[in-house]
Amino acid sequence: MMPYMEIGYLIGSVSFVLGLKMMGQPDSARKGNLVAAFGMAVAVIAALFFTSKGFHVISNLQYIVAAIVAGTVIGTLMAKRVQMTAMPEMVSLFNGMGGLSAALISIIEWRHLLHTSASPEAMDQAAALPIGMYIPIMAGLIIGTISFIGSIVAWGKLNGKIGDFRFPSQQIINAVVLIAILGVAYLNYGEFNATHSSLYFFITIGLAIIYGLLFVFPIGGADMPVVISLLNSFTGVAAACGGFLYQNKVMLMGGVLVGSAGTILTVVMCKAMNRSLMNVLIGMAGGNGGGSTTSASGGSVREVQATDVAVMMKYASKVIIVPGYGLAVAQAQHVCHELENMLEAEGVDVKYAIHPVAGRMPGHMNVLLAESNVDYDKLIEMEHINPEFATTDVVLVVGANDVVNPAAKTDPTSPIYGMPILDVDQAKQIIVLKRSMKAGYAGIENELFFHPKCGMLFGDAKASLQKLVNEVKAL
Amino acid sequence: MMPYMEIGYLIGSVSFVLGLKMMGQPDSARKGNLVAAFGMAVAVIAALFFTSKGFHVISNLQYIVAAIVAGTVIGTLMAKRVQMTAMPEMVSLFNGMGGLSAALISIIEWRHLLHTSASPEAMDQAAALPIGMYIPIMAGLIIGTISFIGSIVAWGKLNGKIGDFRFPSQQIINAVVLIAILGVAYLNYGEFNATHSSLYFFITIGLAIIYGLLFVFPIGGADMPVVISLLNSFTGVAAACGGFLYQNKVMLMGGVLVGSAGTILTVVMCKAMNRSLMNVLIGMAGGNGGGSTTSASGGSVREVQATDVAVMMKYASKVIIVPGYGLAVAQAQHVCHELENMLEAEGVDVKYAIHPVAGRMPGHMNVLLAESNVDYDKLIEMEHINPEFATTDVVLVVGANDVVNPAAKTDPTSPIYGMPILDVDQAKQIIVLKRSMKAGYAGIENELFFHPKCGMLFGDAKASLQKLVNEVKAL
Amino acid sequence: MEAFFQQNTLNLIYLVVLMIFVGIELISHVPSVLHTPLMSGANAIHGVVLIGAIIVMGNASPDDTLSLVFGTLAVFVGTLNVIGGFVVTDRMLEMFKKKPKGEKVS
Amino acid sequence: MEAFFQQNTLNLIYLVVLMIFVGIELISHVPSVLHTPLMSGANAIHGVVLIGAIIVMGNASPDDTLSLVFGTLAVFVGTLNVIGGFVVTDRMLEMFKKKPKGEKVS
Ligand SMILES: NC(=O)c1ccc[n+]([C@@H]2O[C@H](COP(=O)([O-])OP(=O)(O)OC[C@H]3O[C@@H](n4cnc5c(N)ncnc54)[C@H](OP(=O)(O)O)[C@@H]3O)[C@@H](O)[C@H]2O)c1
Ligand SMILES: NC(=O)c1ccc[n+]([C@@H]2O[C@H](COP(=O)([O-])OP(=O)(O)OC[C@H]3O[C@@H](n4cnc5c(N)ncnc54)[C@H](OP(=O)(O)O)[C@@H]3O)[C@@H](O)[C@H]2O)c1
Repeated sequence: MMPYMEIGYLIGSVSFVLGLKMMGQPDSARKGNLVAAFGMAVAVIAALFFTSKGFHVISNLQYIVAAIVAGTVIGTLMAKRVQMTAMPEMVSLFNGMGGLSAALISIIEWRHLLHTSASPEAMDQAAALPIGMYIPIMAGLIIGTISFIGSIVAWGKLNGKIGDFRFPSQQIINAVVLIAILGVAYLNYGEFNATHSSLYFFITIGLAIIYGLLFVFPIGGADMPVVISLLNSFTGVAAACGGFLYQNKVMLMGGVLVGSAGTILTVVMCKAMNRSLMNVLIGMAGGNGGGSTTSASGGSVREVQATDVAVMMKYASKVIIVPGYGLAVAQAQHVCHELENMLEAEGVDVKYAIHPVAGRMPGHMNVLLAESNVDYDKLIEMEHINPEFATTDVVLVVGANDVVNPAAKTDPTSPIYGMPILDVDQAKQIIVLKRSMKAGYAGIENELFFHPKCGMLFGDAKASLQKLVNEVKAL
Repeated sequence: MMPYMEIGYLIGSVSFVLGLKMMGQPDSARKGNLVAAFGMAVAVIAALFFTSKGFHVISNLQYIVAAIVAGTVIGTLMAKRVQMTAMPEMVSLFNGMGGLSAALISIIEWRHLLHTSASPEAMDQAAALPIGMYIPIMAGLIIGTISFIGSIVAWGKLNGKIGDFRFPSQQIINAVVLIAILGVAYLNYGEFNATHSSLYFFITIGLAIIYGLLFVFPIGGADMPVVISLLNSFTGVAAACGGFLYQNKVMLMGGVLVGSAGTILTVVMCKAMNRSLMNVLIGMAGGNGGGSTTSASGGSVREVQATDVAVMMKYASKVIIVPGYGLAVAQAQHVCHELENMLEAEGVDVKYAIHPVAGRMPGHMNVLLAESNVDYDKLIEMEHINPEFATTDVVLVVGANDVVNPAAKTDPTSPIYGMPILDVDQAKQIIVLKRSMKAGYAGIENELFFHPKCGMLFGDAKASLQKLVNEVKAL
Repeated sequence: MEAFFQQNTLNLIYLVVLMIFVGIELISHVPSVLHTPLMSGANAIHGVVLIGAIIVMGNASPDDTLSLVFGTLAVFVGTLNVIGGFVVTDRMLEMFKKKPKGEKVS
Repeated sequence: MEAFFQQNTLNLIYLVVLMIFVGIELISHVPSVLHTPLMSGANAIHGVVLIGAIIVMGNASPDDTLSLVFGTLAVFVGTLNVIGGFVVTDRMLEMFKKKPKGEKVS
């Protein structure tokens, strides 16, 4: 006979790698996702209906199928329903589910281990707990739990249910908890005995939960994408533990793949906003500091009216819109697209300047604007658009702040110093749509707003854009 | 005890991957080579002194060590002695040695197989030849032999000992031979029997040798780098077969790694000179066709004197030297560097324009000029130098032809159409140093030589450059 | 330590090491707009833990209720991870479909 | 076919597949000036066949002359491949040492 199960797992593993590879190129990305999904399906079928011995329907199939069906239905609904802008939350939630699954597996396997070791014939050498199984079980438990709890907290933070919460010397406390976890897990092994060791076991779980909370609580909501990516790789490792436990290759491959890819991805993300992973983890995101209307260097802001801006733009020959986090908050992408169309109709050349880390997740602006059917060719990446500002009449900055903050170039002391920015100050006129003088994600003041060329149109982005649309119509 | 051997092999495998990765970046390339070498040393030691059972000196150590020592000494000498420009030959030769080694292993293992199967107790089920061993043995034998013979031929071609040699319908013949090999190998398996099957075995070897010859003979000498890279991956596969045979991971890893990396490398190389691997293999390199002194479009060439060129250059403010295959043939790199220095002394800004496939191997020009200690910063890659030609007074084309052939841009029918070239025709003056009007590697005429801006200084590159040096001195 | 180095464990170690390399190589050359979809895709892939949940269920004796309950739950949440993950990723990538080539993004 | 799919053979298949990926990924992003050194480096690596030659020698019974002769030869040429390969590569790469950064080449 042929080991169909093994082959199924092989196919699964390969399609994971292949899929992830394809996901790395814009053109094949979507297909890649399907490839990976296909591989997953094959692996699941292999697990359900085959053993290395050949065809054999797994026991308790009814429960399993029921759970899978339920999961499929609910999962699909959740994923389909979710708002584009709430995607990161979703990802975080699903990631947590994976962690939970890993933790549950470990718990069951642990009880299993107890019983087998407790069985009479094993009693005499009860202390001999197979470390080859113990390590993966505990590792899966701990990592899975942390990633579960962490993801839930991250999810809560992203949809605003949970706020940031810092406490003195958190690093030390976290470190202590981590060590405690390992210590207890070790005791649990040393003192192994079919009856009371379970106590240590539960302590381990408890500590893991606490660590999960402490780990994510202090981190600024804006850094969640990074954290999720990290927890993502955690879950990968947790799955890999299962792979070791069952000597199951597809779990191992998939888990490790995500573990390593996720870690790199986390690092790359941090680089893109030019923060160190360390800073992110110890929660050093500058929370929104209040702003003033006169700059350190004593300039003052010029407030403008929608009418003037409308005129300005209607008679401009080239307008560049710089979308930022505020556009997402205000859900102003549709009205923004409307404005763009009207200007185009007036013969104005309108483009969007996409900064790699505008918004709160990489590609946030692409996703957002694509949702309102903005033509993809109008979304220009930073390095390609920067040269064009010099020839631009009006730059409309919609809810963006840090990504247009000259301090990144001029002020070495600034937290965002070194981050590449959009050179909007090259343009003839700059109009900024935001609600107040408040700082952005980096929590720092923005000299640009005090620039003579720059006019502020205060108010919610959506409202302001709507005004502009009406004014342009009116003219 | 710990399975030191296994660990040694693991270290070996990992350092291979790591080493190759580092070799991919200019900065870490050299270290990477050392890392790989280190891994190899570890693996060899593991093989010599350990088994999965623990420490155990291998039998016949004296012979092995003797062979290793001899190989080390001779190998080092050969590698150290060889001329920079003869490196590809060397590589080819060493590659062949690897193939031979693989083939020899298979031969021995085969005899071994015969004896064990011939042994009385095995006699009754003599036909039951373990396919798990048979396949790797034969594969190793066939591939190893082909790669050995092929490499030797390639080596001979590169140092001119062997000329190209084409024969009608070679593809068909090659295909037939290949099929024959597989057929005989199959018979050899079917008819297995401790005594006479060896006949088929030897036929297989014979056919493999023939294939090796037929495979490389028709291919143009200039395409050898590509062929060597291909044979290189063959040897990798041959080594991998050994890995399967002995279930030895380090052999498997190393072999497969080279097998896949080598194949990709081959493809990439072909791309770089925009030829398809197919064309290369069926020997479609346009052999040097004779040239004429009047172009198809009826222009005629302008011959110039060293004196004039010397003046031109001495009073130029910017000179770009375009080295090509001819520079290598003439071994003119040193005198070329001398000329450069003199011009620099005169305050002329001198640079080298490096085309990715100038010469006969990628990086040929870098290697060549670096040998004569040209400052690395003066070697400018094509994409960076092309914009500079417009501001250049004199371009000195030294033994280059195809890489400056405008046909690649203008003439869709040309074999090199589509290959990126150096835009020398942007410069104020073009001087070409070559011996005749003969074509280059692609065997096609070069309109450039008939360009009004272009002057030809005929003669061996070294001689011509020497003249120029003297003239510049004289002035 | 010994136990750790059993033959088949060693095999797994090889796989792990190689897979780590693969993961790193695959990600290091990716345009930043694809970071989020990639994260989401990877997230779906580690849903492979579902296989483990299925195996657990397979081993659970029908009278061991607690294992069955936990196991079923594990399968359920595992499936959520897989399905949800892939669907969300697909929706994200849908956004990129209008792209003609690949330049602007990279 | 079955025999081909024995457990440990399967392990090797996993390794092979992954290694192929690694090889491809490693090479696809390499500047063209490094092609020749890379080829040469890879050439040295497949000298690992030397290990096989050593194993053969280890199994050869001291009275089986032919095996010994061939085996010794195999070890010898294998070593040539390894040593020669690495030394040549090193010499080639020596050429790149004067490079300050990595831009111009890529
Ligand atoms: N893209 C990523 O992967 C990622 C992930 C995490 C963090 N980040 C960071 O996030 C920042 C992104 O920069 P950004 O310029 O896009 O955003 P930002 O710097 O955070 O600024 C957003 C601005 O939008 C304004 N705003 C908020 N709600 C608004 C509304 N309803 N209507 C109008 N304006 C509104 C806010 O000012 P008011 O309150 O005065 O209105 C705020 O100053 C960067 O610092 C980046 O490093 C990025
Ligand atoms: N780099 C690679 O990896 C690689 C590998 C294989 C093939 N190729 C191909 O090789 C070609 C390289 O282009 P290329 O311009 O460097 O070389 P080329 O096109 O082959 O032209 C070389 C020229 O140098 C002249 N020459 C030869 N010996 C000379 C001497 N002693 N003194 C002066 N001139 C001499 C020859 O003309 P005379 O005979 O009239 O002197 C010939 O026209 C490309 O077509 C490329 O595709 C490249």
